[in-house]
Amino acid sequence: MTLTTVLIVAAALIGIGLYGALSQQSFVMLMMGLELMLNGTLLAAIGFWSYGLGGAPEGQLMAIIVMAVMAVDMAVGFALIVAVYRKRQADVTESLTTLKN
Amino acid sequence: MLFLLAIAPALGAAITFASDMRTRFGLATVSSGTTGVTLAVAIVAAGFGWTGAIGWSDQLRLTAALTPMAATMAILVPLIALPVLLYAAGHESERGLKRLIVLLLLFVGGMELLVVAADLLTLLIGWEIVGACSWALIGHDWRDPDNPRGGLYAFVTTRFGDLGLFLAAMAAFAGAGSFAYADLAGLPSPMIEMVAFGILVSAAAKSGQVPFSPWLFRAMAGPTSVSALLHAATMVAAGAYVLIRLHPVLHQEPAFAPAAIGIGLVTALAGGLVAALQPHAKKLLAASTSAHYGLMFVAVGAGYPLVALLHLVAHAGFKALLFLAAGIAGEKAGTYELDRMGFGRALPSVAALSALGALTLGGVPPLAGAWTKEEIVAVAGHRGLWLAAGVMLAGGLSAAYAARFQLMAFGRREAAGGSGPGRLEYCGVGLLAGFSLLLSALWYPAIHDAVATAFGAEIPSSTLAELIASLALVALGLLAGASLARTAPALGKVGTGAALSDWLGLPSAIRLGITRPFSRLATSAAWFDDAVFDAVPRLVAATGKGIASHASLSDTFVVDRGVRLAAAFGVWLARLGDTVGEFVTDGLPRGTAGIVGFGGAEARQLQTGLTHQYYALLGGGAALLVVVLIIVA
Amino acid sequence: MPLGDILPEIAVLLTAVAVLLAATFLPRDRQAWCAWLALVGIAVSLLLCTMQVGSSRLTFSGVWALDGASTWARLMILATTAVALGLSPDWVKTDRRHGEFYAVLLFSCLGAMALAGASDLMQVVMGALLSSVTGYTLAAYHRDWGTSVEAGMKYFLVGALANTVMVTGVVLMLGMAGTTDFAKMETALGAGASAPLLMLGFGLVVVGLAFKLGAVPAHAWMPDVAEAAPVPAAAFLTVAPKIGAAIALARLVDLFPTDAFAIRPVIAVLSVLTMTLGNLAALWQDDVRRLIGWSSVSQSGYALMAVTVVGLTEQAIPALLFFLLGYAAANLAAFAVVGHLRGRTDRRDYAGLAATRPVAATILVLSFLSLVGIPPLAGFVGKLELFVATIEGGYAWLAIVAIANTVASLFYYLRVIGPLSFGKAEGSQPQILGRWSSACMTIGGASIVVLGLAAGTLLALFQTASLLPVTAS
Amino acid sequence: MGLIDDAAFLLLSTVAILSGWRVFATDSMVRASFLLMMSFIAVGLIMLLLAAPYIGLATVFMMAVEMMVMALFMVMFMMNPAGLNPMMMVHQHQLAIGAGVFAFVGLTAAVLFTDLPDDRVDPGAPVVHDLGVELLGNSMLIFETAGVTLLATMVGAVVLSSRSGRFGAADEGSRPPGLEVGGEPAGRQPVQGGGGHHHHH
Amino acid sequence: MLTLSILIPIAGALVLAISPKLAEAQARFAAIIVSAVPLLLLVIVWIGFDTSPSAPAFQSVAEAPWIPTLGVAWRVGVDGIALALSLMTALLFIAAVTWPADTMGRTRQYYAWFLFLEGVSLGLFLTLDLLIFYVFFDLSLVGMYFLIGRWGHGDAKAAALKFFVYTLAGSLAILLAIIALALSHDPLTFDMRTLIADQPLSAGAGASLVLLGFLLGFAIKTPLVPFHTWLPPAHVDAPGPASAILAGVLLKMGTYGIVRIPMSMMSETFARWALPIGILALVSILWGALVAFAQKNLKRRIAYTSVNHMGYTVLGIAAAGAFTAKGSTAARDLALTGAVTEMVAHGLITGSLFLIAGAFWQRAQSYDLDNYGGLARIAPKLTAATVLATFASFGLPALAGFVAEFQIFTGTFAVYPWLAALGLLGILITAALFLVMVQSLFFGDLPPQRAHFPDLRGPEIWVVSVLLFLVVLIGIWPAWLLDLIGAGTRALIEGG
Repeated sequence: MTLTTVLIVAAALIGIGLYGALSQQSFVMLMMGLELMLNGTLLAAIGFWSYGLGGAPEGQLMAIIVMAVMAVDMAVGFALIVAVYRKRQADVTESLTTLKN
Repeated sequence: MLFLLAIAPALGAAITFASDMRTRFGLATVSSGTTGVTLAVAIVAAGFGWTGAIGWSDQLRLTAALTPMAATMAILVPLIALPVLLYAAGHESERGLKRLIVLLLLFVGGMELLVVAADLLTLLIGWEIVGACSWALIGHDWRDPDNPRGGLYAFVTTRFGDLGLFLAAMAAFAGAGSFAYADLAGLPSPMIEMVAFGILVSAAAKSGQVPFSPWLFRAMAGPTSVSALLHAATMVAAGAYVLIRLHPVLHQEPAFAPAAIGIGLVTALAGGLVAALQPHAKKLLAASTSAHYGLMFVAVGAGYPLVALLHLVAHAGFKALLFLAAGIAGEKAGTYELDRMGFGRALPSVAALSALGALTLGGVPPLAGAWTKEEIVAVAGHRGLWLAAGVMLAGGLSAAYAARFQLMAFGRREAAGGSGPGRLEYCGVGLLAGFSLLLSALWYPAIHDAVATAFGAEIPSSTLAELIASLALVALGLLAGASLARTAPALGKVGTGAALSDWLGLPSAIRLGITRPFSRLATSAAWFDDAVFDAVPRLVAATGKGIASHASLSDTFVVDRGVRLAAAFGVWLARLGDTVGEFVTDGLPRGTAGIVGFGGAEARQLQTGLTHQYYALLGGGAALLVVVLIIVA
Repeated sequence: MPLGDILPEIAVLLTAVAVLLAATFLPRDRQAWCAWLALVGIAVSLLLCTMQVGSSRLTFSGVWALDGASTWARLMILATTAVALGLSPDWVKTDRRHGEFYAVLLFSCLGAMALAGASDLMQVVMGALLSSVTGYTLAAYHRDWGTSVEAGMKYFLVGALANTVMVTGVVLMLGMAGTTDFAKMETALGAGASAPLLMLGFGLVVVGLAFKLGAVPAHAWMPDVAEAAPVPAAAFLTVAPKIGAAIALARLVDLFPTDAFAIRPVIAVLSVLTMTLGNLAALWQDDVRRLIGWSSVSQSGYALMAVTVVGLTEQAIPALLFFLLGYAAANLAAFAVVGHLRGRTDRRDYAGLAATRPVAATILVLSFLSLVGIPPLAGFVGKLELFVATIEGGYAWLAIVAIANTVASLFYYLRVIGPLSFGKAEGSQPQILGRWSSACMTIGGASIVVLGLAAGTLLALFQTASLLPVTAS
Repeated sequence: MGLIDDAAFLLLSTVAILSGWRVFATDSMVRASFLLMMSFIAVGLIMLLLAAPYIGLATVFMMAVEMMVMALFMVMFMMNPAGLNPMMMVHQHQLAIGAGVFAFVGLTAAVLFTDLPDDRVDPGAPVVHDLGVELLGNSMLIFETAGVTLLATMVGAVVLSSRSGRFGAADEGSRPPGLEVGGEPAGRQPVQGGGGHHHHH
Repeated sequence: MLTLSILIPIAGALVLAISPKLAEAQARFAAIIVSAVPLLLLVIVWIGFDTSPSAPAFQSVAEAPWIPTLGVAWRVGVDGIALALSLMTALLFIAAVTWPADTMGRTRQYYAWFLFLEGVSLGLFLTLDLLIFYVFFDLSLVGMYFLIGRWGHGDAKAAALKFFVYTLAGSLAILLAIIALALSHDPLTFDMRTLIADQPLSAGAGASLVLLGFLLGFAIKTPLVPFHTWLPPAHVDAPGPASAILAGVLLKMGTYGIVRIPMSMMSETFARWALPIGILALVSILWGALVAFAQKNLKRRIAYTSVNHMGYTVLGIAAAGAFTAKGSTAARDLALTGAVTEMVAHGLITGSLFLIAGAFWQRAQSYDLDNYGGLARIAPKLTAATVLATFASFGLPALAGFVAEFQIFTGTFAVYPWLAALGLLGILITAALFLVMVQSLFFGDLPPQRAHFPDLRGPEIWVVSVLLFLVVLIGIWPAWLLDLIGAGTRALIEGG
């Protein structure tokens, strides 16, 4: 368990998350991809904190911020999903193509 | 002060224009008054040695001065103009008569300016004013589109010649920093050639020398009085005059003499031939004008400007006379075709006056024209026998067409009928005849010696052999002319004769070689301008107009444009091989426009409305950015 | 805790809370009062912010920069918010809960202000996040209008990814530089170490800020929001976050020494891509709001020109500030006109407007010409400053590209101006929204002209505007 | 200690990655969200290993709650009642795989090529206390901003998602003003007037 | 005084634009009065202008700060060149405003735009600040864009758009060059006098690039071939008075710009590039004439002759700027004086020609030469005016064009003999093409549909008479003008 390995694991999570974000049609699944990316980021933050920053509290704070981003994204994301679904009965990105060009 | 000489006729013109005078008599009064005043001013100016100067700026100064020869010319112009204007007032159609008179007066003014000029700038101003007036005068009866076309032809041809004068002025300034005649003396080498040949070219153009001669024919579209003035004392005379005036300068350039002699002799012979063949009374006279100015060129080239001047004076008298007579005949016949004339019975007095002119033209002693022509033979003889022979031959031709003109126009073919010319016309013709007759006094040695002394120049005497040979040729010419008039009245109307009579085919050569190619060039240029230079904005606009879908975009831009470009390229190559470079360089903006318009359509396609593609874009962009950043760092 | 240093923000926050409460308790027909309340709050905040002009220090342990750039940017954001607020009541009055609209607008304003003043990467993240979540809400506020929710959703999706990317970048930078505090980072970066992971982190942060800025590659939301969000929200969202993000990005770029890191060329390329894409996409646009959206993308590209030369020339910050100011004025005026004309947006519908609604037409023309950069309007001075800065900073080629883009942009603005001025109106006189939109429109139009003519005074002020922690050398 | 830690890390990271991958390989949303939760919990446990007790636990709890909400959401709103039907909806799959792999490889490469800092946390350090000091001290402003953000998020989320408000249906009339008073608003509209359609296999 | 002559028309335009109660006739009358004010003021300046060699180059100078941080200020002042051009401009605007026009029911706006354009154009000639120069340069595009687009005919919108986009590209190139030039001076300043005195950018590739920027911009505006294609449509579709202003005033901005900026402020670099510029000018002369010759459309024909004439101007400028090359000071002075005289002369002559062309459109809605003929019968005044104007245009002596062109050619010949000699062909071709035009309009048979073609009348006669009177006056006695212009060129040539 070194910083390198932790970061590689984080990289793997980010990679998978990105895959999900890019490949999923459903808004919800797409958001899961984003969450997974943030998950990796969270891991990286703590990894750095633990191995590279000598425990500087900024590392922990960073992790909290990552969590805040997750939470905020989730909350507003779901709200929007609800709104879109109610108005457009749409739950996948392909359903929203009025605005283009 | 001397500029008054030019201003006086212009002022007269302005007064006439401003007044509402319309009657023939009134116009005759005004015009004769104006020319009379001009004449008086000229005499006074010559007597008192007036000069003039107007400063435009530090570098541009208009100056005027009279040398004895210039003074002669300054007097000659109103002297000839006076009878011609009287005639015009009496003869020409009443419609637009006032305009005609005004323009003729302006014409005289321009000519006077040209005559008194003592620097190239002033000369050029007068020179071009004369040209512009000739345009307006030739096209005087503009209702027939042929007339203004004739004016156009005349103007453009002579303006081409004017470029020579421009060039001369430019070279003078570059070499001497001044335009004054006085400063031209010591010009360095490339400049003096440009001055000499520039002036020669413009003189040749004005005087209707080969290859510019055809414009004189087209100038015949103008009224008779215009032709008379044009040929005798103004426009055409200006060419020869300027050579005479600037002879001291021009002779610095050794190549000038052969060039002037060559042009003059060729024109004299060709003009004579053309005149001998011409079926059109005025064109016959016009060709003869070219020929006689050719003789003057020979004289100047040979180094005897005074001889040339004297011939100019003599020519002015008889040529104006003949034109006016021809005008009367033409008026009666309703045409200028010689074979439709023959008014010896109908207009006996005119015929008699005309005969005087024709004999002078033919060079029959003891008339003035004969003496001046023999003088030219003599000066040519100084240059070489062949030249003298050439001049003699020209004299023979002159005699031939003079005889032909007189016999056909005023032979006794038809009975009298209709009215004769009016008083004013008689007045004009008579005055001119008197003038011509008066000049015959030059035959008296005392008189011509006095003239020579007055001008401070030498008048060579011709050898007896030359005189005999020359007169023999004149006699032969007269006979030939007479016989032609009898046996071949329709000469020059059909076939080779017709082709030759139109300046030996020179006009069609000009048309085929210059006018038409130029007009084609202009059309191609206009096409090119629209099609290629304008490609940038047009394509942008075109894309905007009709092209919605991507497919049609590529179709129009790539396929259609390709075809169009290829076709355009072919045409262009065929027409103007030498400007291919421009085409290629212009492909760039054209292509740019295409790409921009294209890009506009394409860029919007990026915005698909599909979020996951935005994600791809964002991801890809981020990846690219990061990779570049890492690599660059 | 130096609360005094964030008094303007506190004022906005308190107002937002008050508006929120008022929206809950006020009867439906009085909800518009919330707008006036919000305006009062903004006015107070503007006043407080004005009092900060001239200060140049870091506060809150280096998290918050009270420098010229921040102060002026926040003033602009507040003014933008005020205009958006003025446009709002008439626009959203059919909405049963429009009271909250103003509150969200105020929160969003707060987010943009946080970005502008942030002097710590974590604060940048928080500012971006606050600005984003409120932005999504604003864009999707017309819940009964299909395209509005679509725009909000798309805004959210792009934003969520961009914010995720940015957070990742911040984590990496934190790990490599050991801090997120700009002042400390500057020292760390001054050493000149350019580890791949650090650059990676920086790149990701740039992408995150590009989202707020509406720049490539995260620009996709801008035209959608401009077209479909409520017009006041569109006006606000195309302007305010951009101001904040531009300042934040400039601050970040400024940390890097000018010689050791080749990041400025990369920003320059981003600038080129952004302006070119924006202009090209706008070229054949027939929907005026969308056209403004794309033009906003291209304007972000111009703004990035100034960011490119930050640290290379003293003119960079004045140029950025004035350009943003001019852009804000023109864009707000344009949206105000659109709003005033009740959202009229088809290019062809504008035909003959010069005859039927001369004032609105004049202001729209003025704002478009200002966006092109026609003197003596505000946009011209902005662009002039940009050109001066880029040429002085050694990026003359960037200025040339910008010029080519400006020419292209004129084309599409004229595609609106042409029919508007020369076309024949069809149908009756266009109906308008109300007096408040008219006032906003007039203020916008006047400010375009006045800012241009009074540029000297403002530029003299901007000239002294510092950018902490590094002051332009 | 080291060995156990390493083994635990290996195990947990395997779980985190595998379950993360399975999120997108399962055909039920509910399952997907539980898998995601698993991944989070694994990461949280790794954090505990990394001596970040507070953050680790916070992650575990927060994510547990969040995933519950997510699962609930899917049951409540989505087209897939109960969220239990098999489903698999992907687009630009190849590209997405490529992007994922690229991101992983790229990040890994960057990590490997970077001279990583080495400054371990003191195992005995009062890390939670430090965090508290940081939050209420140096980074006070950040923390406050986060608070405001959460407040704003709540407001926004409520506005957007609430079905009814004080004055009846919450979204009634929530649309742009008409181009003419009382008329339809200007601009493009969804082709089917708002109807989306579902992409079932 | 100068400031007032800029601001009064602009203020007048504003007032006109926002006073809805004004009747058409009142608006027109007011516009005429306001447009005349600058001429009055400028004549006063002229009276006080000292043309003696010891006088300062720029006179009536005034200054007020605008953007001090950039060294930008409202600076006005005139030398002989600027004063001559601004006098011509002011006069031409009165003519254009007085010319009776079809205002399509929007009279106030029409005259407002004209007044606006007048202020802007005068501003360009009167300012001594590079940036203000650019401001007015750009604003002139805006004014003309609206005039063409709103009151033009045919495909006016497209023509206006093309005009605006094309020339804006040029003006932005100028802006960049201006900035680069100003930045090269330490401290940063846009003061023309300082930049002329200090010649901050004297050598190197950078200087050439800056010069290129200026030249590109001015070549588009002038326009020189091959940047001229915006001109014909803009002219054809513009209303007559707008065309007159476009040709008479706006084109001069390009040539004036070349003289005022690159030639004065970076004379060394300009001298190095003088020959290519001269060649470009020669190409414009010949190409403009050639293409004009083939045009069947009256206005297009005149438009292309503008390309030709501006070619003369640029040729003269190029020769005047080639100071390190051969050629005496006197010759270069002559060339520059000629170039400036050509600007004034062309303004008056082509201004009249376009006004006349506008009269044709108003009467018969056609510019096609084939649709006309024999008009001399029923419109003698029109005929006389046109003939005089065309003669002046192709450089007939005793008319203004000759004075200008003669000086240009003579001056240029001493520097670049070949360019001048070849350029002479231009005056031949233009003569031919104008005479053909006159011929097909006025001579020959009158087409029946033109039987009721009215002659010039009322204000038209006055306007054309005044313009053509000046053309004749300059042709016969140009000393007053050359003295004024010479004061400017002398300072430039001998000072440089």
